[in-house]
Amino acid sequence: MSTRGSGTPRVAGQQSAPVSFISGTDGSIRRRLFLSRVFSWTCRFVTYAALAVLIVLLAAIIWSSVGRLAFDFVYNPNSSNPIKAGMLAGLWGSFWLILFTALFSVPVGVGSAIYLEEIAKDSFFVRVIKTNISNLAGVPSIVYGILGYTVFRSLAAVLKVWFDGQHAFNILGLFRLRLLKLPIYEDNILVGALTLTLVVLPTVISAAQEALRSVPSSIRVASLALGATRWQTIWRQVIPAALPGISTGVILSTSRAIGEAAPLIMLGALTITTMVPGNIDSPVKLITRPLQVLHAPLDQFTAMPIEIYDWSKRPDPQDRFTAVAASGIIVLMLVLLSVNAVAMVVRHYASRRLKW
Amino acid sequence: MTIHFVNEMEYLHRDILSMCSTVEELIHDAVDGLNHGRSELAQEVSLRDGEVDRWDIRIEEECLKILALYHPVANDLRRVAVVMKIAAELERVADLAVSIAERSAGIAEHGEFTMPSRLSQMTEEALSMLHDSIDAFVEENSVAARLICKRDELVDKLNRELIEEVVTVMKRQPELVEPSLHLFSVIRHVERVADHATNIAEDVVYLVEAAIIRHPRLHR
Amino acid sequence: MTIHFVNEMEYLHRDILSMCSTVEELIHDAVDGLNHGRSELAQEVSLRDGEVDRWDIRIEEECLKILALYHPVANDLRRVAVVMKIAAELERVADLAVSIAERSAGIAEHGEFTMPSRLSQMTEEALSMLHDSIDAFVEENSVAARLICKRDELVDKLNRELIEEVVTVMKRQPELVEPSLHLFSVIRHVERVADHATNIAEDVVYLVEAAIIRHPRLHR
Amino acid sequence: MTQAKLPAWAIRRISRRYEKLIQAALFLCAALSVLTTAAIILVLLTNAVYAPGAKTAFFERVSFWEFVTGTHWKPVDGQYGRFGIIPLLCGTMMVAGIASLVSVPAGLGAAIYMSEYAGPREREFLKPILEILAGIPSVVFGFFALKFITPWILKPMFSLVGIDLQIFNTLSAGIVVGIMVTPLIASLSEDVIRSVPRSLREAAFALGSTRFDVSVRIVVPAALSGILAAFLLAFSRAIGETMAVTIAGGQQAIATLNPLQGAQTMTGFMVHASTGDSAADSISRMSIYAVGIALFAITLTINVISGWVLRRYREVYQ
Amino acid sequence: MPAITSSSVPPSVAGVDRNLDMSAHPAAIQVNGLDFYYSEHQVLFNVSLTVPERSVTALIGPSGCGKSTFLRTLNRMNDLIEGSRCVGQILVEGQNIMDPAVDVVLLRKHVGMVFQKSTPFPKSIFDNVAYGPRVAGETNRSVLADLVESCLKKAALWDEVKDRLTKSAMALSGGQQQRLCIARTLATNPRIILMDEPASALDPASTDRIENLIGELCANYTIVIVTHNMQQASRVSHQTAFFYKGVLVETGPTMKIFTGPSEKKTEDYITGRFG
Amino acid sequence: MPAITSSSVPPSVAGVDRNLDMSAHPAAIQVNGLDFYYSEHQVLFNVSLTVPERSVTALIGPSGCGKSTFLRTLNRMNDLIEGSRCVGQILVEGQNIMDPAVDVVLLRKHVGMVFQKSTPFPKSIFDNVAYGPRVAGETNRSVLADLVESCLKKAALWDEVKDRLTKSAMALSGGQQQRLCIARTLATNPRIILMDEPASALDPASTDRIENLIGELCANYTIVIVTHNMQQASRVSHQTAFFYKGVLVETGPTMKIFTGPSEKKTEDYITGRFG
Ligand SMILES: Nc1ncnc2c1ncn2[C@@H]1O[C@H](COP(=O)(O)OP(=O)(O)OP(=O)(O)O)[C@@H](O)[C@H]1O
Ligand SMILES: Nc1ncnc2c1ncn2[C@@H]1O[C@H](COP(=O)(O)OP(=O)(O)OP(=O)(O)O)[C@@H](O)[C@H]1O
Ligand SMILES: [Mg+2]
Ligand SMILES: [Mg+2]
Ligand SMILES: O=P([O-])([O-])[O-]
Repeated sequence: MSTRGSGTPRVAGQQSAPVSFISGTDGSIRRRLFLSRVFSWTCRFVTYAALAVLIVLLAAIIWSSVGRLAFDFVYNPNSSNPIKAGMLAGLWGSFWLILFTALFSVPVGVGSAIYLEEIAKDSFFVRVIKTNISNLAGVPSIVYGILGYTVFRSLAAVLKVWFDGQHAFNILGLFRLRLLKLPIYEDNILVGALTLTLVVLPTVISAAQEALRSVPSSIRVASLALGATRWQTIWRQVIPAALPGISTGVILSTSRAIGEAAPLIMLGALTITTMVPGNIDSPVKLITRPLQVLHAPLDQFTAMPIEIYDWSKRPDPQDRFTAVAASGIIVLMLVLLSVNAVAMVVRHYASRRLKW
Repeated sequence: MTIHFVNEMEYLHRDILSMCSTVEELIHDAVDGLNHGRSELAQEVSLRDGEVDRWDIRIEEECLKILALYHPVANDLRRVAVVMKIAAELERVADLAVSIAERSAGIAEHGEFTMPSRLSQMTEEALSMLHDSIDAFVEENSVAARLICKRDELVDKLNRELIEEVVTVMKRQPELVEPSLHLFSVIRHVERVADHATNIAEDVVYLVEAAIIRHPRLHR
Repeated sequence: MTIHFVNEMEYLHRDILSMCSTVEELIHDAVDGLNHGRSELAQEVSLRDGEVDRWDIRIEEECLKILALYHPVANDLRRVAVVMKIAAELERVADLAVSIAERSAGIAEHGEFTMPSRLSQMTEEALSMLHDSIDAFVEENSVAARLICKRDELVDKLNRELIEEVVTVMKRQPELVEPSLHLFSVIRHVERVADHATNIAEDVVYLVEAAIIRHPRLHR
Repeated sequence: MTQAKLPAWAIRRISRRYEKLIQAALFLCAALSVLTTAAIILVLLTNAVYAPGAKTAFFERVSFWEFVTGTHWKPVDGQYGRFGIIPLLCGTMMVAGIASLVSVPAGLGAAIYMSEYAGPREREFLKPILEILAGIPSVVFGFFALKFITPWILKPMFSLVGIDLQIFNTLSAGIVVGIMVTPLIASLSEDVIRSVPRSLREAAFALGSTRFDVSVRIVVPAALSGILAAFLLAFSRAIGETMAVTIAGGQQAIATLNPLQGAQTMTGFMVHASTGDSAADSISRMSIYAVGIALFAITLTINVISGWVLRRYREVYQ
Repeated sequence: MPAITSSSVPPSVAGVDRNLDMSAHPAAIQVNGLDFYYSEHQVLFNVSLTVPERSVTALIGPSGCGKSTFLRTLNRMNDLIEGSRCVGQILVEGQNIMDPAVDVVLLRKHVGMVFQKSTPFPKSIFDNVAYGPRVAGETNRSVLADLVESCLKKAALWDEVKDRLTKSAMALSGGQQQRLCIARTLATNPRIILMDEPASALDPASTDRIENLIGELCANYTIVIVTHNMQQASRVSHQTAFFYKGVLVETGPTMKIFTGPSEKKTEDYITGRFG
Repeated sequence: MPAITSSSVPPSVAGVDRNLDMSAHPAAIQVNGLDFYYSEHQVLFNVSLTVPERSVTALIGPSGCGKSTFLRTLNRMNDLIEGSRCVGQILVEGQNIMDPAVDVVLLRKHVGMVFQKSTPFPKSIFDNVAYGPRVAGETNRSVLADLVESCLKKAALWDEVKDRLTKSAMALSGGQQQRLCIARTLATNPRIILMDEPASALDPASTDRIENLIGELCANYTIVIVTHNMQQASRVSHQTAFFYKGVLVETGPTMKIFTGPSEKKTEDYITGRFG
């Protein structure tokens, strides 16, 4: 047995020298500890700088908003008078946009995530799709604006011609009388929503993929081993398990569309308008004016970030629109914050219910 | 594990071999005493039997240690079991050696008692069986071991003949009853040494072939 | 594991107890034969010895099986080891029973040979030692087992006295040499039964206390 | 159970048609993304490079060489305008460069701090802050740069050294873009840093490392390619950033590397061009597609590289 | 006479399963000349093995020798791995399961599987066990309740969970989870259960319960178990098969393999002298 | 006389460590009345244990009984866990390491640790082993090279890797990685090595090598090893300590614990009758 005798001498040889672990006994250790401390303070500083920036930003905006921020800001339409200018049109425009964006992007996004994660076998085409999605996520949103402008807006223009011509309605046979009186626009809500759908789709897909991936594959294998079919496995095991993750991810990525301005501007969305889509300027009308509700998606629109952009850029020697822009920002941020809060609540309950 | 285990098995092997040689020496000395009648022999043999007893305990402890710590299986398990058995057999052989030495001392007391000539043939045969069985163990030679089992019959025959001889002597010369009785015991002991050698040989067969051939009657 | 293992251990226990009772019966019958001299006894006892041999092999196989498959440790390991040893001891006791029966047949041939009175005392003592040691094993009573080891001395004393008696008889009545020699063998056998009982008792002490008390000389 | 009976599974295969239908529908969803890319490329190409039928595409009217090497960008200069992309490129790269200078150290430092130093409670507190910062729309940052950073921070600072800062300047635009992408770097880097197994850190501590040793010698090198990918991604995001830059950076397309001046970026130009009212197939309208192609190509290239780096990194731990 | 096998003469005192005569049982699974490939990488070479009905067969062998792969061919779980290919014949109750006409979904109900890591679904205990019958179309609540109860009883878990059937299965301990997975498999009414290192992630006490459970289940089910743990193989199985580098080196009654293996490789492996 | 211990009389034929008399060795670690809490949850109760120098001490016990926690207190790795609290005395070579003045960085160099999962750094093999000396300030290339060689030799890995020292350590097999981790620990020149289930993720052959390595290392180092595997504990250790629910139930020479434990709990545990 290889024992003592054959053992090689110890590395540094001080067999029985008394050891001490007391700090400060070794100079090099002191230096290393000092370095370590300096590094930690530097990192802490930059991290808290982010907090500082956030606070300064909020403070600057609130401070700038003094002079305009009041309740009437949310129910006044836009105006060239900074004292009267409000955000009604932008709020409703954003509402309709986000509604339709969610309607389009969630099923398609979740569906493709399920296809990619659960069904697709590893083939060339699937790899193409996967790389493609990750690359689409990095495409600047303004490029989607170009696409929306060129494709969706042109389609809408064709549709507009159709609708303007009587024959279209003879074919459709719907709402002929009322709708005829309301104009159909080529830069309408649906065009905007479709464009925004393309913008958020890659993020929605990868959020859903992430959620599906976090479902341990052992569950799938176990389900298959119990004689479930593939679709049964997805429907009864994978989706329920991934649902909390999917919903949080999807809420967060869809809400990105609320702040998007660039693609909408590319579409030629109105910058200065008092128009509320479908003339629905209060939630009550959502119920009392069903025809207007039907018309809204085909109406022109503006959106919160567009209005803010416009107010900030307005060449105004007295800087009177700064306060309006700041007020608009506050409203926009409040909307975003509440959406985020919803997502956080979902995440909180979800993570409490599910523990792997 | 391997190194430790292999080492332990090696120690065990070394120990059982040491025990074997001690016991062989012992029984040889005891049998020698029969012919040359040294009276202090009994004392000496008995002392050395203590050593064998220590080997016995030591080997049993080692075997149990291996069983507890290394959980041998297959060949290794059989080897441990066999070593335990052989150690027990050897311990008994050593005890017999002590008895033989004591008896030969008893015979020596009686002066001119002549040993039957075939006794030395019998002891030689028995001791050679013991030696051969140990060899078979070392060499893991089950063929040799099976042969040894056969040789027990010869010893049994000699045993019967010698005992008849002793009876005749006793009947004829009652004054020689005591040495004869000692001799009788010696013969029985030698016969048992051969039996133990047979047992060892049977154990060797088990070790190599994983087959228990003890109690041959059962297999007929 | 537990259920299987516990079952196996139970089977083993049941088997060794069966073997114990078979051997006890056997040795009792053999000793009885001494007093009542039934000549067909030897035949019968020898037949039943075959059964004991089978038990011996069976138990050894079971022990090895348990060692290989369940790797017992602690108490369980000691129990398996002890059962193996006890089985070996009992097998030898059964062999002795056969020898005793043969001898008593030999004695019976000689008609009016009177047995020394203390022989029955000695056999009773030896058999009761055997019985008690088995009881101690069943009850895992190491105190009782240690007491049994002490009782071996009484048997040794009786052994010596009886042998002297036999020697006297042989010297005085050379015509009785043959039955006396048989008797001598019987006495030695009974003494060895007591030795085996002692061994079993020692094994019980090991089982319970994990201490090997064999070869008491070593511990003095 | 009779032995003779065949097991149910051996008899025949059950056809499950509805499963096939569902799978086909899901496949169409996934294929949509490829369609999108194809559409983007098609749209950009047909309008910029070659339009079937009429000679309306941009490069059919303006030479590619001029576009790539020209140092003047004046879409409404005279009848034809001058279309050299260099000024827009300068603006874009300046903004992205400044943004990187701000965001790389800040993002990495924050990532290290949150994963290596902050306790769970502190992290619970810091993470949402970064998330909020990341979720602020870019118009807000544009406003912040234009109305606060420039007049209240940069202008006083530079006036100390006697330099007069323009109201529209690339510096403030770059800084806010840097702030915007810092959370991206921080969270991507933190993800990769945290995916460095905890066991590796413990092993390093057990070898007598200080926290600095662990962070700098073990964690960062182990996550290096992931961090690099995060940098690249952030850089590409900065290039594609639109509203903040448009608001704060001004609309003068001049070829300059002076961050104290205003400059137009590629994205800025596109916004500018589409809010103006040039005719639908005028050459200045068509230049949007040319710039769009450039922007798309640049960001795509960087993204592909970063994706490749990230995949290489992932392989290390599999 | 073989060493420690059961041919000793005294009439059987022991329980049935100690000396089960395997050859008398009909074969539940019969594998003939199986080759298996992951893409171009062959991991099983001409494996032939017969698994008798209602017995426990243990597959042992060093890591990567193909035990899990072999196990997974038996209910075609390997179909899920792309590029895998299987040549040879696998008869389950006389039917070749490699036949393309075989419905794998039904096959897998018939040949259940339990994995190394317990994989309870994040649902209630009841729903976990009822999952198999439900996907097979059973909806009657009382039928399901009876089935769940009987399966949990068979898996020796009923007493521990009967008061919290509607609680999440994730709250159970590791050992309980593993028994739940066994119960869940039993609920699909299989005849054969494959287990891939079912106790390797458990502590000794839980391992014990699983082993005991296997001992009980083999009265009604055919069990094939992969294990790294030689002791476990020896404890639970009637038959042991030793794999080495994709080759089935030796198979035989467990006792035989563990005390008198005929191949040197097997002996080296079970005595731990490998490497 | 204790059963199978070494007090038999014949003069030592066997190797030294077989019957190592532990009490004769000076204590490398002495723990007195240690309590340990994770936040408010106490997981160790009044643990006292002496680890003799140059011996292997195995910690066994059911899952969750606090073995790992105890091990990690010995080089204060638990400091990294927030809210953990430790009461009592731990003397490492006579010094109380709970003293706030103790520098944990120095302590951890002195008391090395090897983990369950092998954790090679994603660097070259050379850099892995050289890591410890390098952070300690050693920069001389040739000194490092010598050190790396000697440590790899001690860890019985040199021959396998000497031709690819600059290759990534991640490309090694599981068993090699684990030996690399041991080499890496040796390079910091520790006197004590703590191992937390170092072989539980390895196959038998690699396990074997690790166990042999432990057998060799204990000639020069004090080793404390946590293991779930009773056989492993029995094979590699001189001393065994049995933990149960945070309490050190019994400690003693391994042989003693494995053949004649004095506590019923210990015996039940090592004979697998728990639960
Ligand atoms: N999905 C797979 N793709 C490619 N090769 C694989 C795959 N799964 C396993 N292998 C390879 O097949 C061989 C056999 O693997 P398998 O998992 O059957 O071994 P095993 O005997 O179960 O090992 P272990 O005891 O470690 O579980 C190994 O060399 C392994 O690397
Ligand atoms: N970081 C932690 N925070 C809180 N509790 C912990 C933490 N780590 C372990 N525990 C708890 O402390 C107890 C002891 O854990 P420990 O890891 O020491 O057990 P162990 O004996 O090593 O178990 P195993 O054999 O499973 O590794 C357990 O109840 C465990 O849940
Ligand atoms: Mg496997
Ligand atoms: Mg642990
Ligand atoms: O592309 P934006 O984020 O600036 O809208």
